[in-house]
Amino acid sequence: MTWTKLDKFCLVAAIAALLALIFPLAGVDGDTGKQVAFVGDIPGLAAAMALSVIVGSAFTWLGARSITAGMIILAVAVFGCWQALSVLYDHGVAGFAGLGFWLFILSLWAFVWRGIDVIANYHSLDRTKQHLANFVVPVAFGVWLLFVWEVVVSGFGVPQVLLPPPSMIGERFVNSTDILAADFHQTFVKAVLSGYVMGCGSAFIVAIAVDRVPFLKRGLLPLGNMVSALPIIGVAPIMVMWFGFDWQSKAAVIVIMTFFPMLVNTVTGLNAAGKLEKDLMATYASGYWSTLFRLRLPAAMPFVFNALKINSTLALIGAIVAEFFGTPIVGMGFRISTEVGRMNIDMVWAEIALAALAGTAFYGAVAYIERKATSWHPSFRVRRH
Amino acid sequence: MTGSVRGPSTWTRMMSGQTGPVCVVLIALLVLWYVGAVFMNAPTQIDRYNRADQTWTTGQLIEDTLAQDRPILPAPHQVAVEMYHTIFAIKITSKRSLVYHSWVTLSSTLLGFGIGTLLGVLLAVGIVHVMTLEKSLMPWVISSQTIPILAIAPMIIVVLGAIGIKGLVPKAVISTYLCFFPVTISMVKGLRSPQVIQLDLMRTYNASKWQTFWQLRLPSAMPYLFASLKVAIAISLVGAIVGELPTGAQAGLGARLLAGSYYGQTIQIWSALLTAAFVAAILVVIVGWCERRVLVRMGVKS
Amino acid sequence: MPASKKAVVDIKKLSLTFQTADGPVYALSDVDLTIEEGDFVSFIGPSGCGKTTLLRVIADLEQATGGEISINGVTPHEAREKRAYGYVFQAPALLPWRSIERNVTLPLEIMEISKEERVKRAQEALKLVELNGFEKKFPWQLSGGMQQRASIARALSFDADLLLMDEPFGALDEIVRDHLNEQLLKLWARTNKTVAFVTHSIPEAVYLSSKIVVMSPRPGRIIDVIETDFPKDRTLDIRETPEFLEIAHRVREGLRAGHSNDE
Amino acid sequence: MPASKKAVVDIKKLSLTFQTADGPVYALSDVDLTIEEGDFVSFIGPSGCGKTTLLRVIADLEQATGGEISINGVTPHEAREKRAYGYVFQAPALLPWRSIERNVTLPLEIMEISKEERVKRAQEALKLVELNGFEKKFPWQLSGGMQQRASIARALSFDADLLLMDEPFGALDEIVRDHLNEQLLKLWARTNKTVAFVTHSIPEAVYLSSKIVVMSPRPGRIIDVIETDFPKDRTLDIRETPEFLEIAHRVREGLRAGHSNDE
Amino acid sequence: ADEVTLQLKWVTQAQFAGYYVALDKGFYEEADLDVTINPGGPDVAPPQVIAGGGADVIIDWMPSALASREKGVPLVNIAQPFAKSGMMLTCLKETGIESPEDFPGRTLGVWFFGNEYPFLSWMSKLGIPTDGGDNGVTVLKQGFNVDPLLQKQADCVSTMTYNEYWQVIDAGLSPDDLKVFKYEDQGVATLEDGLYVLEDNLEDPAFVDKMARFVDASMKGWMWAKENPEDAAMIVLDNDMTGAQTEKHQVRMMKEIAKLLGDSAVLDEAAYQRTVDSLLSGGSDPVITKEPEGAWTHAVTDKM
Ligand SMILES: Nc1ncnc2c1ncn2[C@@H]1O[C@H](COP(=O)(O)OP(=O)(O)OP(=O)(O)O)[C@@H](O)[C@H]1O
Ligand SMILES: Nc1ncnc2c1ncn2[C@@H]1O[C@H](COP(=O)(O)OP(=O)(O)OP(=O)(O)O)[C@@H](O)[C@H]1O
Ligand SMILES: Cc1ncc(C[n+]2csc(CCO)c2C)c(N)n1
Ligand SMILES: [Mg+2]
Ligand SMILES: [Mg+2]
Repeated sequence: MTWTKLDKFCLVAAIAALLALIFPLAGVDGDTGKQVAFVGDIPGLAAAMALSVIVGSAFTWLGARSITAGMIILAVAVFGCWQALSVLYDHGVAGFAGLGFWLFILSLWAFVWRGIDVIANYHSLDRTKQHLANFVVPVAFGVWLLFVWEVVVSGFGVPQVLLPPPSMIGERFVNSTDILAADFHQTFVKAVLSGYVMGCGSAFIVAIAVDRVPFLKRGLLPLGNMVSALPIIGVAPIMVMWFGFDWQSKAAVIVIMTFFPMLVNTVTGLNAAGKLEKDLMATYASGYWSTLFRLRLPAAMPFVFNALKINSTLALIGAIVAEFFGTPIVGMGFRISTEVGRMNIDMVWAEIALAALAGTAFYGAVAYIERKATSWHPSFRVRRH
Repeated sequence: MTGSVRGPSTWTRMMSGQTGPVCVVLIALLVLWYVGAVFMNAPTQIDRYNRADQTWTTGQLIEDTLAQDRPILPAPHQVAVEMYHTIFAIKITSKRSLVYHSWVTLSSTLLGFGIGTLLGVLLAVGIVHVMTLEKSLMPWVISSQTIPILAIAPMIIVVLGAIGIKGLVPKAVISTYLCFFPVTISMVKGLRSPQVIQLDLMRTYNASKWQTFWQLRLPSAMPYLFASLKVAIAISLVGAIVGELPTGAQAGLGARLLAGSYYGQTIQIWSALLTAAFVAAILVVIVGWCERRVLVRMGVKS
Repeated sequence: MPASKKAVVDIKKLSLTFQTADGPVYALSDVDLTIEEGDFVSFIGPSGCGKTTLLRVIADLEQATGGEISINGVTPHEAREKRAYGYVFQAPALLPWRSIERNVTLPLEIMEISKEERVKRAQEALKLVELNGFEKKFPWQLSGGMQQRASIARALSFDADLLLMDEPFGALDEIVRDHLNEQLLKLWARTNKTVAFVTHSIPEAVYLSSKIVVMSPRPGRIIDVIETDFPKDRTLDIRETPEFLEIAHRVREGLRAGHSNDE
Repeated sequence: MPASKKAVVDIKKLSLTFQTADGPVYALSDVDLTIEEGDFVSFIGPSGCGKTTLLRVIADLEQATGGEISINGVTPHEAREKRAYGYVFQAPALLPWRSIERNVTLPLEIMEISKEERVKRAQEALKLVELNGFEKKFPWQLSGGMQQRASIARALSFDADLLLMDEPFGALDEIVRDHLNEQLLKLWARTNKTVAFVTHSIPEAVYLSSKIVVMSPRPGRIIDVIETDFPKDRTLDIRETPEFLEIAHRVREGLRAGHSNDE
Repeated sequence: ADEVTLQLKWVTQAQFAGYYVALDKGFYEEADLDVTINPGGPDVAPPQVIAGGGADVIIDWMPSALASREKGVPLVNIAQPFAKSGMMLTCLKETGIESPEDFPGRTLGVWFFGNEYPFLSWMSKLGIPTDGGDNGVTVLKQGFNVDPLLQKQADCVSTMTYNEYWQVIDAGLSPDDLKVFKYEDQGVATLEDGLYVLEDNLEDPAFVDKMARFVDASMKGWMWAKENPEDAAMIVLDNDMTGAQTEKHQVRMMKEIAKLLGDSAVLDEAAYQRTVDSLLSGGSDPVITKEPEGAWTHAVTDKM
């Protein structure tokens, strides 16, 4: 077998794990002047490292292509991650992690990447299996990112007021569900949804009007592009000044933010119908509305959905930022800006996590509807290359 | 000119282009703005009359609403005067010059835009070529944008400051974060835009991945790239401005905006805002110009 | 030519110039042509000579820049508003979000014909082009030839008196093509429709037409109009007759002359 | 068949099934075929019968799901890596941002051939398809037929021993088509290339080939292989020979049989 | 020279004139110090900055500093140039608010971001809930300016004697139109603008010495500024990078600030205890939960 055929990731994993056994696990405690921990004293970790060396070298030669190999590798990685966390917190390595520890993390990284790689390239005709694989890959990747965050923050002893570890954020999240729920209701349900519907809806209607009047199209669109480049930070305080402290001013900011992407996309979409198709409708002497509903709006749908997707993330961000400029004392943006000042950074991150979850779910919902509504579009057909 | 007018008149020609309609719409907006200014400023003005036990006429009211010191909505001419003073009537090295502040913002905008574009393109290349990256990274790229970066910008500044990175770079980092996303998304689309038949063609030549990339994927992606660059440059300006807010009293359009709102000086806010919009427009126009140059070189139908 | 017959399309000194960035493109010049009721006129000529353009002028999809044209005595614009013709484009032009059946019923929907009637007519038209069974499929699930057939069915579904067909059978294999030729002839014989038909195939032109118009390369001019007098209910056998071969020869010569003109 | 001739393409019991959301599509089934060095093989069959698919399998653009195939004794994949063939697609597939000349030199660039050589070869290939003078034009400035010719020139430019051509002349008018047929024959006679050629035109298939493969509708099977023995330097006149007409008749019958099988 | 980085609590304005004067007049240089002053802003939390190593010494309000100390940032007060609080609640007379008894049912604007602690202790001392119920007050997170009052979105807003109050006046209201409640007068004053460092650093005598020189030079700056308010304001203006401040406003601010300054930088233990008691008395949700230990030291001021 030649060098090039060796599985490089597994090789890296094996070598890094081997070196991890040799190099010091942790540094010296500044106060006591003693070495914090030795690999030899922690059987679980030693086992995990040894296992990594064995499995890594085995798959270096065997090659890790099958789904079972991927599963085994991921299982080893999970065990390793668990041991690494336990070393950090149960053996006092947090804040003192040394070269050996980081080498082991590198080894785990190589394993995780190889495992994810295998599953990502998994093809099955069984739809549920394929869906499961497609779901596992990003989740595993995300969990890995969280793990790295946790380990880096704890390992280097980063102050909590700068960046708390995810475990702490998770704990705060679970313990503050009532506050989070109230904030979510204020920001998302009241401000985001209403602003989103008003902004996208009005832009859609204006787009159809603009499309009918070419003069407006030529006059409004270039300005529209300029307005969408306006920094909303500047607009937000003005909206608070005009529409008051409650959700209405946030909805207004969202309307401004979402209006122009929707307008521009819809107008573009209304012109997306091919010349040939328009000619076809002309041969039927089809009227304006008939052509609009039968040809131009369906052809515009991919563009409309594009705007809806962009706006779904913009809307949440807009609401949160607008809350920096004045709110009643509830809401996600309010909480974020207040809790920073109170040094409750874990609460800040819990809100950020909530925002990310809500935003992703919102985006996902729109994308799902898009898939259902425009399944005819070429981008949803099977790609072969 | 005498005799018959040949071809369309100047008026119709102007109106069928873009400048004419834009001007008309602008004028309409201006009128609306004036009307809005009168209506929004009237209550405080009337309050003021009442407090001073002063009688007033409608004409006087209109005049006064358009000349308030701290109007709720400043009149266009007030903003214009302020902009004239801070742009043209003052040395550009002065701290009161908007040109100076624009430059401060612009430098971090451009740095962030550069890094963001590079990052965006690299990510897209990775995602298009490596299935694992597509499946694992792509969902997170989308999720990353649902994090209100604007809300954690102050913390980013502090964290970067803690590891000794100060000045231009933290602001550019925020720009980068905002502007890599549209670039990645469109580039992924663009790099995938070659038709199956074109990819098959390259396969029949047994072209390598890199050859296919340079000869086929990248040229096909050009229109997508430029469309996203226009969004990215505007958004990276927003990022730079956001980055300037937490650093409070330091220079830049963001600092101007903040100082304006801190002291309730709406005229200053609006002129900073309009300047930002102009800078954004100019940047977008420059990108558009580059786009045309590139596309012409690529032989695309004008 | 008996003067009694009604002129469906009447073209006099028609010319059309496209203004493009590289200067004007003379697509048609000085075209004179009369198509009478019940005629089957084929247009044949080198690629880019203006056949499509001529059909588009008749259909009011393009404005002539000179000369006169009338359809059933009115302008093309009025004719279009009266839905005087069915048009089959060179490409299928199916709407990707509609199933095959709903693509075929599209014109009927626009003309506000009742639902049952629509479905009935679509069934008939699809049967004619042998696409029954594919009603619920979407365009991209069909091969190119099938798509083209669907677009023919769509034009037939609403029974216009004038059919404008731009290379409708280009993407089809010979057998299907022969079959559709036959079907088209039958339809023509039965209904006394007027057909204007663009093709690249000389045998097809000769087989189908009552009149063959040979065009020269750009600027498209008519260089020969050949009348045939095969009966309307002709069969494929006539292709072996000397008369057929002679006409085919004449068309070929015309075309060749045009080509050499060109170079 | 003299056993001495080298088999360029050797296909045994080949079958290919597409897995689609609506269930499997059987595109090819049980195809046996040998193409020998210097053969000119035409594939003819109804639309959607798998001609393109078969060519794509030979070119390693599609993986067979059963059976065996070898090109020059190696797998299609290896053959592709050796750049053993030139492929002309059904559509022109020109890169819109390259001038015609640079489109033609694209494969040469990828094969890292020197600049002068590239230009020289492009000149020759463009001359062959009568596109000299259009080197600096961009694809959209050419009519569909001219684009197709440019794509043929591109495939010819790098002088592969095996040519795979998928309906290369579909979009051309008869005169140009005849001309290109002649050119292709000349090239073939001169160079001893092996050609696999898909067409819908029976006369074209008979005129060009040394072997005609007639295919049946889906799932594509070979229903007849007809060998012709016209000389390599045949001219257009042979079309009037009874031998020609007889072969054409046999092909037509084969096609017809396939069609009736279908329904 | 020894390097010192000072993180301000807010943007460059006369509130921090003493430091800018000391820098400008070379007092720091004389003390062999190389001082960098970093302005703050609405979203800059000085405790976070110092915890991240971005500053050696910060200016903060004591409630916020003590709360941060409980959250694990070991801040220690080393000097307290401001003896009095400048916080107040400014109400429109026309709303009919005469005394704190009138608050229930009203809408009050409050600054958050760690600045809300004095208000919260005041309200809990008054026994007024802040949850927006009928017998409580509705609290708004007030933005950067006094617009909510001018536009009658709130009945009262928080103001500083030296800053926002004058913005209200500049907006055309006269002092007669307003009813102000100074925290000092209400007996709920807490210590503002003190200098804080990290506890660990104080173990290093060199650092203590450096801080002693720094506080000393700063106080010199303050005294100079108190004497020359106009010139001090101009120095502040010179250091304002946004170019947004006006001379009139800064001179006025300097004069108001002068009234808050103490005679020395030494922390008054009684005032400290008052602040702590007020914060501890926060009812169900006190700002700090237990008596802080080691949150201040005279080590620095003693060395001056
Ligand atoms: N919109 C247009 N602008 C400019 N030139 C055009 C336009 N449409 C067609 N032409 C030119 O007019 C000429 C006639 O085109 P037309 O499509 O009518 O040809 P055709 O006879 O239908 O050819 P084919 O057999 O290839 O379909 C061509 O040379 C074409 O390039
Ligand atoms: N990627 C694919 N997925 C599913 N089915 C396919 C795919 N490609 C081709 N087919 C089907 O396989 C069959 C053969 O297609 P192919 O393109 O080979 O036909 P063809 O003989 O070339 O037809 P034509 O003469 O119309 O070009 C068709 O029925 C087609 O619908
Ligand atoms: C968001 C925000 N927070 C606080 C203040 C008030 N403020 C003005 S000066 C000052 C004192 C700083 O030492 C404070 C707290 C504000 N206006 N906006
Ligand atoms: Mg045409
Ligand atoms: Mg095919």
